[in-house]
Amino acid sequence: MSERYTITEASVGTLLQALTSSGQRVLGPKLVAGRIEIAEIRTLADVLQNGQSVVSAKGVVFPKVERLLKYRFDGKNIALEDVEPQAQPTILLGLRPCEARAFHALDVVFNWDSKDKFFNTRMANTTVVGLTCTQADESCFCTSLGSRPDDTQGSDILLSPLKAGGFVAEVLTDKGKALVALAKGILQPPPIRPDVIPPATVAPAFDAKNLQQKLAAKFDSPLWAEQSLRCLGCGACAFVCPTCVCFDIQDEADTKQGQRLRAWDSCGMRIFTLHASGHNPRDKQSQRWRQRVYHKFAYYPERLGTLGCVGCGKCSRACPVDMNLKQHLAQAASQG
Amino acid sequence: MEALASKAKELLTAGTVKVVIGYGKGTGENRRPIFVRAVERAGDLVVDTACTQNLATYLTKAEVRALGRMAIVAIPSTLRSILQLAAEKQLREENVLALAIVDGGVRELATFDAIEEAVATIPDAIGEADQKMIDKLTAMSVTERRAFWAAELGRCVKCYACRSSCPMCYCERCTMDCNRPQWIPVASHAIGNLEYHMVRAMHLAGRCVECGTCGAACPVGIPVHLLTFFAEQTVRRQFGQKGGASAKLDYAMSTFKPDDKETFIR
Amino acid sequence: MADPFEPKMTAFVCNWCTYAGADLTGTSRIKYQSNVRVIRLPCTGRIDFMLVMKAFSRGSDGVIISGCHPNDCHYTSGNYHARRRWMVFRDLMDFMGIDLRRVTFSWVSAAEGAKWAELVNEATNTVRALGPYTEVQQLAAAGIE
Amino acid sequence: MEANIYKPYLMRIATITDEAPGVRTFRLEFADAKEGEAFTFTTGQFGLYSAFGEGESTFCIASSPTRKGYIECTFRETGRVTSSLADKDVGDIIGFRGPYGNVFPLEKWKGKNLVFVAGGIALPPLRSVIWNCLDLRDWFKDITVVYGARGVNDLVYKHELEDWGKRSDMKLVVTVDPGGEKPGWTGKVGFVPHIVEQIAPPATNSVAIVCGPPIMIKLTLPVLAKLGFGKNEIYTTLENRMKCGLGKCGRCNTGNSYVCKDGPVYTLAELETLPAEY
Repeated sequence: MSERYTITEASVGTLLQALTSSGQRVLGPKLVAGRIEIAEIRTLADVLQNGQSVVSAKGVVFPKVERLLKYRFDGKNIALEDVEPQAQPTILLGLRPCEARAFHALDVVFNWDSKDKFFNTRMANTTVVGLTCTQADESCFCTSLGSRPDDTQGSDILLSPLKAGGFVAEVLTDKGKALVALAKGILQPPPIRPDVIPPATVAPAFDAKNLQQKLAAKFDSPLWAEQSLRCLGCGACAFVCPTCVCFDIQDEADTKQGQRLRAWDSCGMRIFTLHASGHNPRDKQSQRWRQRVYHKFAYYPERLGTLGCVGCGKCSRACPVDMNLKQHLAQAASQG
Repeated sequence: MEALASKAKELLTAGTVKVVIGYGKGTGENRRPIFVRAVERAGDLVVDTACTQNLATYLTKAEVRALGRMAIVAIPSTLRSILQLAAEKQLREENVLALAIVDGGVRELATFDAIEEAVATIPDAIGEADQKMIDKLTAMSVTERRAFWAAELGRCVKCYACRSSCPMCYCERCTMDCNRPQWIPVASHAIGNLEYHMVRAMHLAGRCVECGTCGAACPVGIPVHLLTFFAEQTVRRQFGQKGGASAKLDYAMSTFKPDDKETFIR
Repeated sequence: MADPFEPKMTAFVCNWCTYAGADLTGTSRIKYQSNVRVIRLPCTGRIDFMLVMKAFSRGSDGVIISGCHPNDCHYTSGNYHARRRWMVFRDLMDFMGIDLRRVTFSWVSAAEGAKWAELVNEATNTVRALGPYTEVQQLAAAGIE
Repeated sequence: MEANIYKPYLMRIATITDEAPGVRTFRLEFADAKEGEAFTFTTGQFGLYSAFGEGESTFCIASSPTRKGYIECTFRETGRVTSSLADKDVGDIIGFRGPYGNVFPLEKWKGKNLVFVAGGIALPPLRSVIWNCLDLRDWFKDITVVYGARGVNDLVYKHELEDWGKRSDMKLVVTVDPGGEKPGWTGKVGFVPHIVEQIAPPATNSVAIVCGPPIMIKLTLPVLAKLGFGKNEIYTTLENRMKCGLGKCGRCNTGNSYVCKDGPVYTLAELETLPAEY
């Protein structure tokens, strides 16, 4: 049974101070110049109760550009230098429950076979304090994937806002407990009947299991070409996505030294699968769009036992041509 | 809106075009590109002030062109794009027909000359806010400008939405995707982003139709369109030529005049 | 005491005029500052702003770009094309925050050995007074975790 | 401290052989002999070879695991990494990560006839397994190799082809496309699928291993089917683009399969369960 506490509005500031002075970085969804970004949280006012950040928080554990290796050229020889990820202890405060669940989808890829120390080191240094969603929009579809706006999965602590201000904190993991230990004296026992703001209502648009079954017979359907006719083939959807994990590895060097970098990549881009010979296994945008859908909703569950999507809807909001994933999936699930 | 629907119906019924590229209802209040191929879907076409994306991007897409002759719902910048694409030999008159949205009505423009005439009557000033921002930036010190762009481009994730949404970025193989040598770094670190956006702006100087679709496409809200606007204005100021004015103009950056006047070469 | 700052200058010059001009400077035994590294290209028409960016990000403090005078291009019009391109990319670089005081443009013919010496000296003095150009170099290391 | 799975071995180029225009073979020895002693691989596997400063590129290990102390790779100069590799000299250091991927099931093939069919630059992956089988010759019954290239100049491993041609314990058929022959050419002229049909290797108690350009594979498979090879008796090896080789970067993903983990070796039966995205 998880522990529960109450945290008042006034004590959030004290808590933030305690965390910062313990050397931890506190990040979370925050309004910056009219956009919601994952940015440093300094005061209670920074904690944004509703709305989704444009880009997900995955960069904390899987940065958009990260160094994997360094080397020096020394005549004919090469001196390799291993790289240790510099992972600052980080609290993700007020993360939406959908995003909190997304770390699992990253974890299964980075660790299903060999272990990726870069991801693992950063993940080990990250504590997730989720915040129940009390508002959703037309791009949200967590409930279609078997989750809900107050899902505890993936959070070390889940906060639920109280009508009277402040939060109920549900401590879910050891990392959560460690965090609570830092906040001794700040937390109070939970109210007997916590009067929380009700979680957002997100009407399910389809059923993920049913979708997966439908996909099995739909690979050659004209649906994918139809849906993707307006797709521009950019990577906006993949780069804002909290679960998209595909990456590129690039060398950058001068005559003396070099480094091997990992950078986000997207299966929606033409050159993703393009061979040097000119052959491209997924030459058409419709094939690439289909890959994106199948990878997340068919291949992930078949292979890794989890969905490659959390229903946060960031891709739909970021798409320059309004490719709404929820609608497209509902369409795929409802047909034949 | 009804005028547009009936025009689309007429064109599709007569077989004049096979597809009408236009705007339809999207998520919430959004408008999204739609491709009307059946007469009974003509009613899906929407025209209102939310229709701001330049749809000319689709005119060079193989999947769309494969549908057959195209009609395109055109806002002023779309008309300019058509002319610029024509000038760059990317579009033939017989491939496209513009349905220009002017004064709340629809005007069918079937020839490049007709489009050119129409474009000449449309004021081509960029938005007031954008001009103000460019002026503000030009008034800054170079150090301030550097700091401004470092902060803005710091958010860039190199999703290439700006490139993909641009009607003039039709190259089959973009220089960003060429790696022998890897001239511009692939990764979206600071220098990779700066060089990418500099190259993009430079490649659009003299070709940009100032639609601002790239800036609108940016998921993280970087005003990348200011870069191409500025480059375009630089060309206009110095060479008196602007992108998207005519289907017959040479690209300003691939030509020269012996008496081009500069002030900085010693 | 630290050594006084000596700028690294990179010069992109065309093969036919400025490179020959610089050669003449040497054979005429005209002394000029040794800070400059000369990179010879077939024609100024080849000189892209990315060369300038690469020079800065790899440690140059200043850049000199020079070729044939108008009407003297070995390839008839390479320098005219180059001039047009410079007229645009110079403004764009400035707009994006690159310090133009560190980029010197010039026409130096094969006969202008003295002008080359003068040009290098002046550009080098200007950049020496400005100090090291670290801004682009810093960018080259930023944004990697 | 966890190991860095992206850290390559350093390999010294021991020899360079020019095989065909733009095609080279490197023999690579471990710069650190201790690493070399601990290193093992099985035929069919591949690796990521790096030209430092340019990046990594994926090729099979073209040598046989029965030959110890080195590995070989054969590549065509095509992209950024391979052009840089082509500029290397003997003694230069390159990187190698691997071995990755699945293997040819030699144990399963014991007591059977083997038919290898290769086209062009696709002989290298089969060369590893061919040598491996020749080195374990008594495991198998008849061994037939059909190899074709566009022209005589494009044939790789010319010296080995000569040796194989002289061997009495295997049958080698080399062919070039019509128009690719040269005066004095004693091999066959014709496309690989036709030649396979012509020589009609027996399908009973046999396996076929096919590797080549997509068009060759596409046209050879029906021929083998006609000859009576079952879908579980036909093997091929895929070459999707890869970045990590570890089942993470997503590039080689085809259907629910990662070519880098579940492949590169597939039977035709397995291949038919995947979308044709390779």
